[in-house]
Amino acid sequence: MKSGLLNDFMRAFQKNRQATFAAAILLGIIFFAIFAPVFATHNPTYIRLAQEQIQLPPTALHLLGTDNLGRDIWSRMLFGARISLLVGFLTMLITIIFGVAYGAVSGYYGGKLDFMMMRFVDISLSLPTIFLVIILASFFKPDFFGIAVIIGLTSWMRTARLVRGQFLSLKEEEFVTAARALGYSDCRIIFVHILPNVRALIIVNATLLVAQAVLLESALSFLGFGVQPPQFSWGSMLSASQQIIFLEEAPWTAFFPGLAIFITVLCLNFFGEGLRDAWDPKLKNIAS
Amino acid sequence: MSSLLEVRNLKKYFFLGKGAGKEQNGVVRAVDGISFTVKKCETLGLVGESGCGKSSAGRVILRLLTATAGEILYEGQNIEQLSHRELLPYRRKMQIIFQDQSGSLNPHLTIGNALGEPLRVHRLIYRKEELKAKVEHLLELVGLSPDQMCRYPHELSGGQRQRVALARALALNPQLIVCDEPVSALDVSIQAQIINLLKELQQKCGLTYIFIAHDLRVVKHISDRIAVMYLGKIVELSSKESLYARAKHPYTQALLASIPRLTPSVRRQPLIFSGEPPNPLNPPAGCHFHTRCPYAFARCAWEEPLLQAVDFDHSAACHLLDR
Amino acid sequence: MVNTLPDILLELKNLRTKFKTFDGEVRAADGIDLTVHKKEVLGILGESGCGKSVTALSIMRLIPSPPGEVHADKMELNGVELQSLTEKQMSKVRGNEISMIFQESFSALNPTFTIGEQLIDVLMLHQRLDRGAAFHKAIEALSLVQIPAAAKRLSDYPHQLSGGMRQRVMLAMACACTPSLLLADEPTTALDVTIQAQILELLRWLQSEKKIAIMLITHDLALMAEIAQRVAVLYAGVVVENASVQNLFTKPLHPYTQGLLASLPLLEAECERLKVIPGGVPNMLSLPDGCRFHPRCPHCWQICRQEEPPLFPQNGSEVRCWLFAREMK
Amino acid sequence: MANRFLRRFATLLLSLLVISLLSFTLIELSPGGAMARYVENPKMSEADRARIAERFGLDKPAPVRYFIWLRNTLQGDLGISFMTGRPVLTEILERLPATLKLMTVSFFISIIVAIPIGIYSATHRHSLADNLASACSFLGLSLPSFWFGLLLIYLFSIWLGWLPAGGMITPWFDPAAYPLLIRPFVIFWEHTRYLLMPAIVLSLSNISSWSRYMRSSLLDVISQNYIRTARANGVPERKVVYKYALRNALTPLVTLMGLDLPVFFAGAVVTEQIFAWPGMGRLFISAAGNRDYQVLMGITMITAVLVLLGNLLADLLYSILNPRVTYEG
Repeated sequence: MKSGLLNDFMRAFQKNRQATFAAAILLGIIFFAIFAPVFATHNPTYIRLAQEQIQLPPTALHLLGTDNLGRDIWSRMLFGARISLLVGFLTMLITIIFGVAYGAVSGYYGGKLDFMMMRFVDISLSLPTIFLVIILASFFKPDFFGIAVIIGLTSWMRTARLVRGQFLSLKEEEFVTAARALGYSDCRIIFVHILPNVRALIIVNATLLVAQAVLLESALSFLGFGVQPPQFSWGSMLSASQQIIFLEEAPWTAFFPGLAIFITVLCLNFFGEGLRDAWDPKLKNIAS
Repeated sequence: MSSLLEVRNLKKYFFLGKGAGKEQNGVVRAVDGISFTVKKCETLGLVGESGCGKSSAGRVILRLLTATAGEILYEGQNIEQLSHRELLPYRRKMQIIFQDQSGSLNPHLTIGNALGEPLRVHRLIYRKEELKAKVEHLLELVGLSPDQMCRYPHELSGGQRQRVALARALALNPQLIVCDEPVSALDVSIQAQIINLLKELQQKCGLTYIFIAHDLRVVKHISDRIAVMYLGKIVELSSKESLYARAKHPYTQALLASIPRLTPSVRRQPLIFSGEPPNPLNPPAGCHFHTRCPYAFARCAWEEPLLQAVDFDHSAACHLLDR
Repeated sequence: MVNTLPDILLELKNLRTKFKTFDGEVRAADGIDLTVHKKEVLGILGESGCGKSVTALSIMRLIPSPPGEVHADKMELNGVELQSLTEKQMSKVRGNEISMIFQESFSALNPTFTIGEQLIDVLMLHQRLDRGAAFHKAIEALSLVQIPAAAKRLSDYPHQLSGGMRQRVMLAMACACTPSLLLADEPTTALDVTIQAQILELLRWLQSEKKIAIMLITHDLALMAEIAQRVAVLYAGVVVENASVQNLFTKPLHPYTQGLLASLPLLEAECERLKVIPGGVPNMLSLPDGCRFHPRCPHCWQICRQEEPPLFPQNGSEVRCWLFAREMK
Repeated sequence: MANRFLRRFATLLLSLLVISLLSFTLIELSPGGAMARYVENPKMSEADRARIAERFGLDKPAPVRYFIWLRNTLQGDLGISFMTGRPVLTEILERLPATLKLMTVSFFISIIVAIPIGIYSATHRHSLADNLASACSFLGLSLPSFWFGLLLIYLFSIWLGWLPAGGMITPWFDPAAYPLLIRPFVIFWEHTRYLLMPAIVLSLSNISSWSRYMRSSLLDVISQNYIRTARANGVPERKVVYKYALRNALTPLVTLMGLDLPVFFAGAVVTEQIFAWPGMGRLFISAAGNRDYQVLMGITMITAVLVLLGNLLADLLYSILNPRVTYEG
């Protein structure tokens, strides 16, 4: 990013107050996740099964109350944030790396190769991601890293398609033809000439991917196929509330982790939207 | 003057649709067996209406598109068959500039980088200062000031961008430049600047141009010889003077008659054809032009006319010439 | 002056059209005065960004707002002030009394409706015809613009037609109700020369036979010579010269007009170098002080840098240049 | 056209084959493979496992088993469930209607809500309602559906006690107990009160994304040149939006709906789990919990068939809406 473009971008981004606000909240959440041990009031995995310890409503001692096993919800939320965010970020990385590479090759070379590669994407896209993820998760019983890999490997298709579309149209641009006339190698054209023009789109897509990954991971953990104890994420904290009885007796056990997911995803979406508007209003329809 | 480039029976077909059974979806014969030579330091104009294949021809010659058939001889060497690696030295000798000056420069590269890159990639210059000096020299050559170096393409005007594109083409010291409608997207007052610049550079650097355009005024001004294309074929090939004074092919005559004149008092009676250019997917048999030609006779509908010499350095493809 | 003639069709006084953009306010039209007489062809000549299309869209009241804003001291069509009409009244004027055709014939027709549907819609709207009558009128309209086998073409979609045909269809839609004024925005620019000649012929015919006044907007000088009776030359949002076509081509007054004419390669004569107007079209965000043309002008003197010239009358023409103020004194 | 759909159908079959191969391989590659359910069971001896493997034909090499599975599937036999010992197809067909009921209702709710919101937002850009709609759609896209479901259950079932927390119908519900006159209403309400919350939860993300898409798509179309032409020809604004623009704006939405189908199914899985809706998704979850691979394979295949048929339908609709579809696909 060169200074001229960066300035334009920052100017546009700062005009968007929602996005700036969202970015600030996100930074706050990340800060709390990193320094979880500092802010935690209890051991997040310590179980107290005495009747007067479980399902306590929020008090000064237990800021957000305790869950059905007597664990402190506030402390669990802090540590759960680490897993939730980490999975989101890792998934995004995997998706972007794989999706961009796949899309770039398919779009740049075109022809029969592109046809075959895109058929495969179409086929993969016609299966609900959650099916594959659940099948894999139920057989492999992965840790959080495994979850990230599984989600990443089942959600790169849209990114690939997006990047491919951009490559397909950009390679027809005359600056690419000029680059070929100047005898540049394919590798150079892809990375130096085309990729920077897709960069904005990829970054926006990456932000939205983190949001989607956080949502998917929490849904998976909620259903019991995500991270397994003793590891836990925001999603798995809600898991017990599937039983109506727990929801009835202690709604706060479900309320706070869900709220955390909601706010994080919301901020990520606003942030991504802000990036998109700041970079190029023309991208509006295609980056999701 | 010796010939620099010779094109023999060059063809470029586009197959529509994808997957199996391509042919049934149709073939566009964008370039359908054209032959010509370009001499050193001359300008060959390539004119025709949109879709006549002039742009494709330009790109096939530079091997930016793969030819369906034919030979491209550059200084006697057939470059059609060369591999990617073998082609590299020829890439330096032949360059292209485009119509759309905003699309022909990478929006993410500064002018300095865009001009320096070819030199670095071809390992012509390694040292930083030397590179900078060379880029400055290139900018001056096309009439831009060296402080434009750190600018991005979107910060320049259309005319300036076209100058940069030209400078980039010149970076590798080419002999041949294909100019694909280089001025048609520019404002009238800027067009003249670029045309003058092209002429100046031709003399200064000993360049050879293939000048693709649809504007017959501009082509007349800049070219030495002109090839007129219609639906993938050359219908007339001639020196400029001869073509504008004594056009032989009815299509050329029509083109010339269609140019609006600059004299309002003379209301010309233009030679207007009722028809439109035929669908390139399904061109008429025989002479492609016979459906619009006012002089067409029976033979035109079934026999394709061949390019034949009518004068010194003037040939045309029309059956009328036999009558 | 010309304004006093009785057959004034459109009178435009001090048109100012502004656009609010991210980088500031762009005054695309900055005080444009125009008069169109009945049955004449007025050419509007100018380079990209000089405000010629904006002027036409402002008259049609088709400038999107925001970001656009249109003000004029006077914008009268047949004595009716267009700015005072409600949106509903205005949509009756459009297509009926003024209509407009555009350069991009491909994107200017709706791709999901047949041209018949689009044409019949316009006819039913303005002429209160029933479907059957509108259908026959549509065929008539298409034959009017010399489309062969008009009845068959009605069921075609725009993408099935060639560029020239689409431009004819647009003309048919615009002229179906025989408006008194047709705004033609670069109608032939995207077309091939041979087709261009056909469309020009058609426009000429519409003007002479159907008595439709045409305001032809173009950057192509030669086109003006072909068809226009009077020409207004626009530069950076203002009219710099207003002249009959004869005067414009034989004795151009404004240095800009002179420069434009000189920079065209001639078919009739040979020359090694073309004459050139130095520099480029000014950025509309930061216009030069004084005369807008002065940085490129070979005759620039002190006052040109400081004060913007008004339009000076000169031999039946009008010209916005201080050179002619001297001659007046 | 017919040719095009024949081709599409062939691709559909090919896709199904690839999907089956893919999911089979996935399960095969995972630890324990098809026998995963029994591998971790300490009470079982090696001999027990071997016997089970033999009974289900799991002792044969994987490729052979795939072909056996394929042959059986083509004959309509999806195998036997490990959990219940009943044929997988029977299990699925028992559950499928519930899922389809939920999804259909939710689909129509989404369309009925999303499209008008999108149209209103686009035609009243930056109005209060538009901003509100856009904010709501953002919230909707970010809301975890399971959490939203739990909130609804807490609010309407536990706190207010208005709606049942889960299930599809009261087991002892007997319409015959009500007078004939009000019976249809009673039946309708009985179904509605169970359906309401799950359908709303499932519709949420669709409404959010479709209304936003509709808005931007319509805005996109309205800025096109052909809309300007329609206005220039005097077509009134209402007609411009509802006749000329809407059809073009709906076309990409149809494609989006087709593409969203897998997401829709995924949403159904979660929703069914929250509201104890006795559908295919719930079966899938319990099968996954028990690693009942025959059922998992079966449901995956059935879903794939439904999704692909849905895409085919979207494609058909698309080509009806858009006359420019040619043979590319």
